[in-house]
Amino acid sequence: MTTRSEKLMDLSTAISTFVSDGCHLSIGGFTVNRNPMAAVYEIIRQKKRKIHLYAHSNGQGVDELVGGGCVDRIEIAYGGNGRFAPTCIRFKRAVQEGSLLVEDYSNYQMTLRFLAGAMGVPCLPTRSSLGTDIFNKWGFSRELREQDPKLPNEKMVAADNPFGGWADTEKLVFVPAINPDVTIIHVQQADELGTSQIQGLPMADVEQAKAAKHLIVTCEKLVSSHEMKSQSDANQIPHFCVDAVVHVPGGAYPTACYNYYDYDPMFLNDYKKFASDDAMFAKYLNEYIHLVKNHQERLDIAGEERLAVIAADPRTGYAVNLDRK
Amino acid sequence: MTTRSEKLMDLSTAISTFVSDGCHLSIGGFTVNRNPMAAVYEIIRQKKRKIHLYAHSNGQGVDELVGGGCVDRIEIAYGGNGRFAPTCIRFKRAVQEGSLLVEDYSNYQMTLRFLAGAMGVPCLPTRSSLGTDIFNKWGFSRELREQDPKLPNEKMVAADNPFGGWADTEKLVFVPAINPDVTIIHVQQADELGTSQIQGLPMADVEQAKAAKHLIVTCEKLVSSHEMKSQSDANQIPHFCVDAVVHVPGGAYPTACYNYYDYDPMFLNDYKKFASDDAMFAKYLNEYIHLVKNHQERLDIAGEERLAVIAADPRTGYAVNLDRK
Amino acid sequence: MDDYTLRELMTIAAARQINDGAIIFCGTGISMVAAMAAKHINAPNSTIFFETGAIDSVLEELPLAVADPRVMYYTAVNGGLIDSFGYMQNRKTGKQVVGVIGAAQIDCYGNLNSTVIGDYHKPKVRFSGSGGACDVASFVDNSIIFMQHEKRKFVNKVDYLTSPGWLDGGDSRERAGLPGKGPSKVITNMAIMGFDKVTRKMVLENYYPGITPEKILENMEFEVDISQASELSPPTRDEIKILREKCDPQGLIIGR
Amino acid sequence: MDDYTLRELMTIAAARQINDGAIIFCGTGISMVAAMAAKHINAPNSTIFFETGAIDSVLEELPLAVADPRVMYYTAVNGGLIDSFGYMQNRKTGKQVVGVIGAAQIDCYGNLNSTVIGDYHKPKVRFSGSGGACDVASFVDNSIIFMQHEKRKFVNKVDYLTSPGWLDGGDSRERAGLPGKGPSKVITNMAIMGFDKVTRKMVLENYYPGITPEKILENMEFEVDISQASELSPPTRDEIKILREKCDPQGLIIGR
Repeated sequence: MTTRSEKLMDLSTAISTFVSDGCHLSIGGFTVNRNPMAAVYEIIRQKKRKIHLYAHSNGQGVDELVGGGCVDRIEIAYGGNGRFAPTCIRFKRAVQEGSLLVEDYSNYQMTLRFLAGAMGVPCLPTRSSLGTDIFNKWGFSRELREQDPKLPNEKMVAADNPFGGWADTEKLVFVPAINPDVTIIHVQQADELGTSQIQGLPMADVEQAKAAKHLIVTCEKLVSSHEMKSQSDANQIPHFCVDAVVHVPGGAYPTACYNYYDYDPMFLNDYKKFASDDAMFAKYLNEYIHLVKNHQERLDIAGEERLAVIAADPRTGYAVNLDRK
Repeated sequence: MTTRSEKLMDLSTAISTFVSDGCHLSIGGFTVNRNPMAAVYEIIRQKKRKIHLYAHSNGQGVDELVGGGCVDRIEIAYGGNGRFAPTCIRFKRAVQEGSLLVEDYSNYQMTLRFLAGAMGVPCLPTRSSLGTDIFNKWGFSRELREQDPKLPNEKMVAADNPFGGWADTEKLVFVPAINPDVTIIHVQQADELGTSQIQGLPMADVEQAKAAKHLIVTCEKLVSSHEMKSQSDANQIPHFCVDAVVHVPGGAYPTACYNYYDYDPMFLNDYKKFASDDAMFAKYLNEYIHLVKNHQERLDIAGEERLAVIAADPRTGYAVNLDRK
Repeated sequence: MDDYTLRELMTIAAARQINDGAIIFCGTGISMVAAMAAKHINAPNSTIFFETGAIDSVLEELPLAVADPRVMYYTAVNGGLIDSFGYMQNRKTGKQVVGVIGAAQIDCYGNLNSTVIGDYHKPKVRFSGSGGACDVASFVDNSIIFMQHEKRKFVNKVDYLTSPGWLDGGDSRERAGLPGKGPSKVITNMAIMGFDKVTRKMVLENYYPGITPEKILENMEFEVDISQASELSPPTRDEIKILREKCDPQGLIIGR
Repeated sequence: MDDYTLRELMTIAAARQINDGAIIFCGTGISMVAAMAAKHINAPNSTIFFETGAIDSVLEELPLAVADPRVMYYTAVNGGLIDSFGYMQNRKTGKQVVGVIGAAQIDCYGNLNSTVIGDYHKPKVRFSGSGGACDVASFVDNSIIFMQHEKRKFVNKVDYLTSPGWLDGGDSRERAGLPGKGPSKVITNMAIMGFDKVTRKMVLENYYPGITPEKILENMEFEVDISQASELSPPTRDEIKILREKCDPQGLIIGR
């Protein structure tokens, strides 16, 4: 039994407790939105290595973890960051250099895999990807799969519909469950016990959260359990799924957190420059991450003025008329 | 393309348009809560016959449809109504008399079957029911299944885990998708286009709704699309899933509708008496349903005073200190 | 403490089985009162949840069904059935769930029938059916069964096996491919029964004050080992007070 | 109407393909602008949705990614990925969905590559990967593909088949077990292409004003039938005005 005082912790403790070298890690968020960036930076700062990463279409978080040298293997559907990086730059570079092993799935398949983990079944069926290289080509060799008990022996398996042609379906693709050692998500609000509320799109964060053996939640706002329980219908994750609650305002910056702040287009354009050059990127890692103590210091680099520019409009949940060129 | 004016209709039109003799019908709600009772009464009033019914743990709605003579076959997990009827009375009688054919599944299996329908896959896997009669015994014969193309040829199928022993699982039970001809649910609020919001527990209504070929939504409150879109996070069903929107305040009565009214314990106790005697039940059907024009007249029978007693407390969503003996 | 009913004692007996911090699945009726009693008495940090999707309901008033609006108020999360059954199976919460279920018939391996008496197609009596009980009994490692102690209920063979217990005993349950373990305890209005670690047959563990092992055997079709049984300690004044005043003040389930 | 770019025309050309009342799935970039243009011009009752779970977003401002907070505001429902891909497959909405997707390479059967150029394990160029495009291309009956018309993009064989088109042509797609139909149209900065009903090979349907069929062929590795092709009508003043003023006033995607 975990009591409340054991769950509420600082980010450094949460990462050092639950994220270890070589662990299987899943991070929430999607491209420019609600990536658990404070946690990503702390993982880089703590120099975690050889991580096996899972995401569906996470952009900025994946790219920084890869760029930070933390990731050896990744299972993913999409490594891009919208208009800011149609393909994530450090990700692209690492794959082309051969330093990052990728297993490709589709977005729905990754989501089904997290859902399978959350449901406690070994796999779920779909009809996506039949006849494609996503189905036919494997990023991880059979040898690698057989060596690592955390990986299924097959990338996916096609089989006949167990009900004959029922529901106009002859063939199904089964995708294997993901059960990460730890999932990290960033949410708008949580209480000390861990009950969490995502505002706007939850994407697949809820499935990722419930699939994990351990769950770290970072939140914009730490509220009382009374307040959370007065908004039952708006909450998605109950406290018993959560191991660590960390209060990190701005914890998704430079990605967006609906109702709190927009993504920072100025920084994302800067990042594109930094990431495109090895020397500049080394400098970036040092100045923006390693020499920075915590996420508040990272926000201080952005500066109050920039944070004010990207602050969410209360009507829309994003920064209206933000210059995003 | 269905435009707004075509979707908003009265209950009588919605039922006569989408519910036909012999159709496969699914109704939402759970035991004493949010059964689409106004629609159930209208189906009885329109003397629909030979319905193939699907529910997971629907209580009052199932029992009245069965008692009303509308149902020939049912696939269900639980035919009970909490303390008011540990086993639904007309359901029990119909099964014992041999006038109702039942196919038994578990609650999770029924829910997975609706989810499979909503996801467009022929089946989903679980490990529930291995070694039980739910798995081994069939309510519908193979002949019946082969005659009706709307039914899968097997009740369920056990098979080896396609990924060997991955995720500590050797065997899986696949349960077949349900794709009802029509699903009917009752919700707290909807707009003219059909976008719907359930408050409190959605149970499996959302899966039932999305699995159907046609969907009728009855609602307590008809609100503007502007109001619905201003509460995006609270809505579950988008307009394009909906065929008919019917404004029926009190539409779940005598079952509860969270935030609006509680179940009516006095009526549910009366119903128990009516249902336990064939002559009394015939009289009940006549006086409470057939001789009543619409749901407002049914509510008039209950009377203002009783409705005031069960009105929801705004703090709790149910009637505090209601006498429920 | 003399002034208590066997129904009250059976509720308290079940509550005592629940460890603090447990995630308690409960159904309608007495199992719900037992879960509430556990939370009020010996397991304050446990969480009650329902198959309907309500997690950590405050239960200011006793719900009369798992879809009663009373389960929806002041919850941590109002989810759906898919979510609830997921919590019983996933890596993080699956092993922590305690299921509390009941039935019309039970056999010596804790297999339950909640579906029919007689032939499935021409039943003498039709019951509600499984609901979520088959799922809970399939998935969780720790389930507690409530039964009325009557000969027609403790039978050699259940007419319909709705919820899996230890199936045919020994390792038959595991061989069938079920994920969780068979039932831990059967709690009746006369006794607490457990299951032998090897044969998985029911054994008498505790008989209630005033009830003899012999009387218990008279009320069962099958024999159970009574050699290790001892008398259960009666409920304390506090336990009864909490049960009556906090869990079911109207006596809706416990009676009075 | 003379003052327009080919990028604008290609956006309008795609918008014109969308029937009123359609449920439009769109991705990032130009496909999003095309969907917005369709809704503003010829398909006011259509619904735009995103794989991220946003349904019927108002899009007061142009999102730069499908997870941009701009897609979350004033939607009918904010769901999740599981919901979104479900809408493409279920009985009620599956057949109504139009998918608008893009890629780095395309072959004559409309198979797409968004993953790598070169060998998968030692790629010359790594791209983002499928995202939801493989799923959309697998599930829906009507998909529209956006491509830049370049020889290195219209190739004899895609280096990696990320999103299924008509596979090897004929009935090969159906035989593979895929549920939806192959692509309907390929829309480029020079032309609109369709697919032969029997062979499922790409054919030229329309070339843009000022572009000859010959120029189109020069920009493709494979041959297409140009015998039935005609010139596309230029965009109207209204179409361009709406595109510039309502869909992408900052020129974030369309440029200027």
